[in-house]
Amino acid sequence: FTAACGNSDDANTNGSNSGQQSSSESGSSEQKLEGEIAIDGSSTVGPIMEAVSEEFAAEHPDVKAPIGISGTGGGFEKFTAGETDISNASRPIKDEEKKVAEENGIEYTEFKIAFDGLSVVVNKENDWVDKLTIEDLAKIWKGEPKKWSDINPEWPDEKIKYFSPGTDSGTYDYFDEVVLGGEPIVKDATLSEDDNVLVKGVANDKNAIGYFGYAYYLENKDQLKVVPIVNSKGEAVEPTNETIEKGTYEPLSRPLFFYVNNKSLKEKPQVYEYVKFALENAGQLAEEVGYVKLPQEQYDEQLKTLEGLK
Amino acid sequence: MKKEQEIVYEQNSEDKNEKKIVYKTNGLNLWYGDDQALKNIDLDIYENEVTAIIGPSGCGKSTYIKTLNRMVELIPSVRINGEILYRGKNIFDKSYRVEELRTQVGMVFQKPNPFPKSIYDNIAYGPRIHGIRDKKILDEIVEKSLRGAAIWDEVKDRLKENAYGLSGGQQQRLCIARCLAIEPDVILMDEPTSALDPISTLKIEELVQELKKDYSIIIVTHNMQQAARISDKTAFFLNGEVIEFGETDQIFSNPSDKRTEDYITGRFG
Amino acid sequence: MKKEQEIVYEQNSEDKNEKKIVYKTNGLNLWYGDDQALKNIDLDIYENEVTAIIGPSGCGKSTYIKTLNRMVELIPSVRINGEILYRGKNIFDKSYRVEELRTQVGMVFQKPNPFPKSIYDNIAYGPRIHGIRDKKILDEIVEKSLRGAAIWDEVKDRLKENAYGLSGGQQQRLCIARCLAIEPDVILMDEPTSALDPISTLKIEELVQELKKDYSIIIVTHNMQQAARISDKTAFFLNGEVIEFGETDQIFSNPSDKRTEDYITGRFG
Amino acid sequence: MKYIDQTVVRKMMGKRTMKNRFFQTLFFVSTIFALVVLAILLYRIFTQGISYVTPEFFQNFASRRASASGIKAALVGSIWVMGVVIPISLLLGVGTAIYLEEYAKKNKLTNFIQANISNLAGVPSIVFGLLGLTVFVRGMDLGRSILAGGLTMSLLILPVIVVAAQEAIRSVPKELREASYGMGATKWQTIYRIVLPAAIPGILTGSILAFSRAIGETAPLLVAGAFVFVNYLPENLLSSYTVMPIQIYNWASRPQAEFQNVAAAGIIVLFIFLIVMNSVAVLIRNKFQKRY
Amino acid sequence: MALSAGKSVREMIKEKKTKKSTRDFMEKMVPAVLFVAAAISILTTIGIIATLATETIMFFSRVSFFEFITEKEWYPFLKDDASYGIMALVSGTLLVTVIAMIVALPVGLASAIFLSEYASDRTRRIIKPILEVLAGIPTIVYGFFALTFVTPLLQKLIPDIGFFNALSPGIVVGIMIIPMIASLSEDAMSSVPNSIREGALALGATKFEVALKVVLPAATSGVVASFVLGISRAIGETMIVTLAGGATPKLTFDPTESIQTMTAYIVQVSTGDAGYGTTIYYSIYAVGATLFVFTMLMNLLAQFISRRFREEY
Ligand SMILES: Nc1ncnc2c1ncn2[C@@H]1O[C@H](COP(=O)(O)OP(=O)(O)OP(=O)(O)O)[C@@H](O)[C@H]1O
Ligand SMILES: Nc1ncnc2c1ncn2[C@@H]1O[C@H](COP(=O)(O)OP(=O)(O)OP(=O)(O)O)[C@@H](O)[C@H]1O
Ligand SMILES: [Mg+2]
Ligand SMILES: [Mg+2]
Ligand SMILES: O=P([O-])([O-])[O-]
Repeated sequence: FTAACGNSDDANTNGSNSGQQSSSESGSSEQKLEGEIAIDGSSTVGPIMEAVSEEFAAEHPDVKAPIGISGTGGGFEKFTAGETDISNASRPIKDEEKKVAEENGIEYTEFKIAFDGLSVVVNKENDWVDKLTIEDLAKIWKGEPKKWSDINPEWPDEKIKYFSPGTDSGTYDYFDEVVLGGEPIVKDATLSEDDNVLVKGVANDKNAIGYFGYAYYLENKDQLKVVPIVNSKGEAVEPTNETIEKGTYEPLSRPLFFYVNNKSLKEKPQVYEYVKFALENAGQLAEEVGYVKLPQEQYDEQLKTLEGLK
Repeated sequence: MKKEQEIVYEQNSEDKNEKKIVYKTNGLNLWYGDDQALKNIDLDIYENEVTAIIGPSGCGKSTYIKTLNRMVELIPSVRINGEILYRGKNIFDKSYRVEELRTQVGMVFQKPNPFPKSIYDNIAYGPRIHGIRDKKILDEIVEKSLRGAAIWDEVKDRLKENAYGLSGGQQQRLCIARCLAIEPDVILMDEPTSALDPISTLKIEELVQELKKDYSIIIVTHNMQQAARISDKTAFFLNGEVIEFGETDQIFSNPSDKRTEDYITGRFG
Repeated sequence: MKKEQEIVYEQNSEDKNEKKIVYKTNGLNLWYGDDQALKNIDLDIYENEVTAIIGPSGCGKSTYIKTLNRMVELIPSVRINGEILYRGKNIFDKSYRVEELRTQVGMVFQKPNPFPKSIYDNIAYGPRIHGIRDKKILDEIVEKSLRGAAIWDEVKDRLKENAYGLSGGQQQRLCIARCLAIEPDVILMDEPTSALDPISTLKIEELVQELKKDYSIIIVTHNMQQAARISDKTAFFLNGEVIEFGETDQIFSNPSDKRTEDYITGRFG
Repeated sequence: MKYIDQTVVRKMMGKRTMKNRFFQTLFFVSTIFALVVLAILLYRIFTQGISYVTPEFFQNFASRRASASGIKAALVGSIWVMGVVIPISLLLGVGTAIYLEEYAKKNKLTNFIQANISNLAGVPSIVFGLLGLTVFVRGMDLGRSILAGGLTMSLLILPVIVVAAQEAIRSVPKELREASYGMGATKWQTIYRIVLPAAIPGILTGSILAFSRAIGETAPLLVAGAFVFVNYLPENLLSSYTVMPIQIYNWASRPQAEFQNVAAAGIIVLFIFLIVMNSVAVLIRNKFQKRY
Repeated sequence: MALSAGKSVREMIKEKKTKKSTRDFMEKMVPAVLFVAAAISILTTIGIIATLATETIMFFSRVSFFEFITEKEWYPFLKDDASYGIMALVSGTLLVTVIAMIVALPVGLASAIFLSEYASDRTRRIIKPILEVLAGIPTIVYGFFALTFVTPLLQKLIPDIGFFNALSPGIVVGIMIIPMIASLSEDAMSSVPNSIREGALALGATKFEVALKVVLPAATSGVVASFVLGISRAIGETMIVTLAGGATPKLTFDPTESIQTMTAYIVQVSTGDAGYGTTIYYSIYAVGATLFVFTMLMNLLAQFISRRFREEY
């Protein structure tokens, strides 16, 4: 496990810490854990949880923690019906969903697990955009299709090509809420369910602009130009692990969640252990798969909350 | 229904000293859709005799013998009324099992129709479906049947080969052998030798003579000589009707109907 | 190749006062896989004559006439050597168009094989593929061909119906009509009357006599009487070989080979 | 009087044989077209993924690290699912086909059933996923198990098998049936011993197409409860599972470029699986294939 | 007559008759069992119709049916004025299906004719299974193929074409269903009896004429069945259109534009974020029901064609 952490430098110390932690943990709790944990939900959070399950299995080989990906909505549908123990979510639970949970007598606890920084990118050859405000973004993405020169007269008189995640994804939802205030996205936008496709689209068109999860930008850094976003304090900030973790890259960084059924926590020791393990290791594992860890205090705090649910 | 059966028994007792009736057809009508192919047929088939059915093409010969084992019912548009008594029982009765009828009444078709199986399996098919599984008995049945149909020598070395590799004539003899394998009571033959050479034909004809000791045979043929040679009784069909039925000798030497005479002497048309 | 052609021409000139040779078969061998079905066949077919081919079942009669229009090549395992000259040209030549050969050489098969189309379309198929589109001419051809095959009266009111509704005999006559519709030079017939009643048979036989004025006809038959009645020359096949070939009269009255005699008189087996 | 002018016929012959040759070439090219596409697809996938198809790839479970990722759980999961799909869809499909062709009266109801089945073939696979979720996972309380997934998939491919089997049964020559009935065989004996053997090639063609589809489908199983990440092997029909196309999809949508290659490796394994499965069916089909 | 067993076959058969009760039992059982099999496909249909119907009714309690079929825009994700005009999705589906048919029907049928009428037995036995592999390629693979191979190729030929368009997935869906059409049609043509072919060849017909005018008409029912299956699959295809077609519902018949099909919409929502019980959630069932109606209409048409042109042998 320790060897696996060699990938990312600043996670290294953290990783070996948690490694020791958990091994001492499993040493102390003598009884062998077994049974299944039902996990489903967001495709965005999925990769983090997969990493958690992978490492968890190394310590508790008899626990089965498969992960399903039904999307945040689909995950909550199962979760609020009591079919799953843990539901991954790229947004907080909605009122309608809360109501269903209540009707079914499901009590749950929300945990944050990591940050995703929505990255706004343009083509490598784009030499005119060096930063954008939220207002700029709104202007670009709202209403009728525009030319670059409509935003700033100094910019080229060329049509903007838009690339956005599909309208039913958590990423779109967040962007829509924060940037467009719930208004519809420009009609010309090319929508795709697959962020890799968006990367290709932006990388191949000089007049393109797009946005998607931080991980996809990180992996394709050399093909894309990321646009610093002006935050509420008026600073133009580029998404990096640090700016996202510290919260200076805002408002485009969003928290990722998972929800746990309280009854499962009480009645299934494997679920409790799993959640504990997740909170202890999520930060480092999240960075390995391309997300950003929360500040350590937040994990500690949540671990305390967990303690109280036992 | 009951009444008919009584009549048969009566008849049987009347004919006490004569041969028994195997098939008794009373007022049989048959339609394909709206076209009537058989019209009010009355005909008695006697045990241990060869009955030939002759008549021009399209007159309903095939239709009639296919009715005798109810194969004709496989054509959905067919409608039948009247009755056929086989050994005293109406074959159109609800309670009559058509499979049993067809086990007792074998059939050889106009076009050879072997199964796409080996020669051996073609012959063994009948015994097998009737529950005979013993390999040794099957072997015996296969050899006996193939010999019976005068084809054993030609195929004995290739019993495991597919029957479709045989020539037309060989295929037809195979089909005859297949029919013999379940030792039926009656054998219906629809121009069984029309695809055979004279030698095989002769053999089959001899076989027919041989078989009639134990079986009753109904044979459709276009060959007047054949009908005259091998049959005891002859029925002449025309346009779905039985024009004349009687002793073969009498039919051929002294037909009572002008049309029969015309047909037999080839003056017909 | 060239040499052979010369020979033919020579022969032609020799026979100046006699009939022309249509088909000349030289040293033809044919195998199905490893089984030899034809062995070193030499045979001449003359123009405007009827040549009958007789022999026991499985002796290669069908195989031989299927070779004459190269239909036999449809069976993948077939290997051929030797040559067949049709009107002086080797039909196995690379440059020889098999479709052209088959347009000039019509064929009627042992089992009737109508197309699953209407009676009319069955007949019109040949003329149509050869480019005749004119409805009036097609109508005429259809009528003439059906009349020629002695089936017109039976089907004239149901020309639009599917040919599969016909009886076996009717189907076969339809196939003959279909073949006549393209007015071939040679007609190959593989037991064309084996499914026919005597009247139709007689008509077909008369037709054959009629047709031979213009066409050359090769007919496979199991019926000795038929061969004797209608053919000018007869070839007797046995086990893939031509045992005897000559004038029909001579073959039937005074065969030179013992085996031919045995076969013809039915003593064979 | 002559209607057919041989000189005209001969003149046209050239054109006709040309036409024949032209179309023969065209038909051949069409056939090749599909093969060329297949070749391009294979080439692209193989060059991308072949170096990742190592023994470890078969021994490892999925991992967050591309280099340590393997297809073990998905491969075994696919085998289990097909183990349910093949017998169930064959029995149901061929059974339905026999019933419709041989037993059912040709009436409105049969027509209705027939129309339904053809319709089912066009229902998008994801709708079957929803059905499977409602009926098998929840209704019959099978949970997110191999059995529930296999049953869902069986229903999805059922129409293809039924339609193909019906066509195959229908094209068995009538003479063969007559011969069998003529021996006193019962209906079922005739079907079982004569009709079915003759129909096997056609049935198998439909089945090959159907099973191939079942192996490659992603969406319905995702909806009907397959997992995406599984790091253990199924133990019985009620175990949770994942299948190859889901695993491949998961890899392909990862941001890391290396995972694209792992996805390609997964596709290669899926191909091999497909080819092995099809070969068995093709061998059986060739054995039974005969022209009448 | 007696065999070594000391009995004649007839006697043996009579004897076995006592056992025939099992045979009779089979005769009664088999149709019952088979009926159950057939019933399952009915139940499946009922299940699907029920699933679709109940949720579709929920949908139409919120969105008027009239709007559904007359509105030209499909914007279900707009918070305030969402519009549900199915025509926008229908046009996408039709566009992709028609393009797929233009590719698959001629190529598939041509391949079938080649394999059944021209190719040697050996060639057929080799090529057919290879073609069938094409049918088993996971649709995501086709999706990426469309996106990364066909689209760039098209962009070279048609510079104006969008990154997402209907043409590319249409072509690839067509390629995907070629084997289905080729293979099933080939089966249908192969089962036309050889004697019929011989009849035509003996008249001097070329192979092409035999194939076109004799074999094909005789195989109509099988060929049409293969078309129906293929087209149904094209209509129901999801991943290819999801990946390469874009996600912009649009009432257009221009194949170079980005579109969304009905199926792609269903995938988008069912793997996405929409909460259970929302109008968007119910809308996928309404779209599913529309698809169902579509395939049903096509099947009825096919049945009609099949009955009209069938030439029975
Ligand atoms: N399946 C069928 N559908 C409709 N009509 C049929 C069918 N079979 C036969 N017929 C018609 O019924 C009549 C009798 O046919 P059948 O086959 O019994 O004649 P046949 O006497 O056996 O003739 P052949 O000697 O030519 O075999 C014919 O007019 C024929 O066209
Ligand atoms: N397709 C084939 N494959 C292998 N062997 C064949 C094939 N067709 C025929 N034969 C064999 O070739 C030989 C000659 O057959 P052919 O059909 O020419 O006989 P025939 O003289 O026409 O017989 P019949 O009078 O019974 O029609 C037979 O032994 C037959 O078994
Ligand atoms: Mg008849
Ligand atoms: Mg022959
Ligand atoms: O799967 P989502 O994260 O887009 O809900």
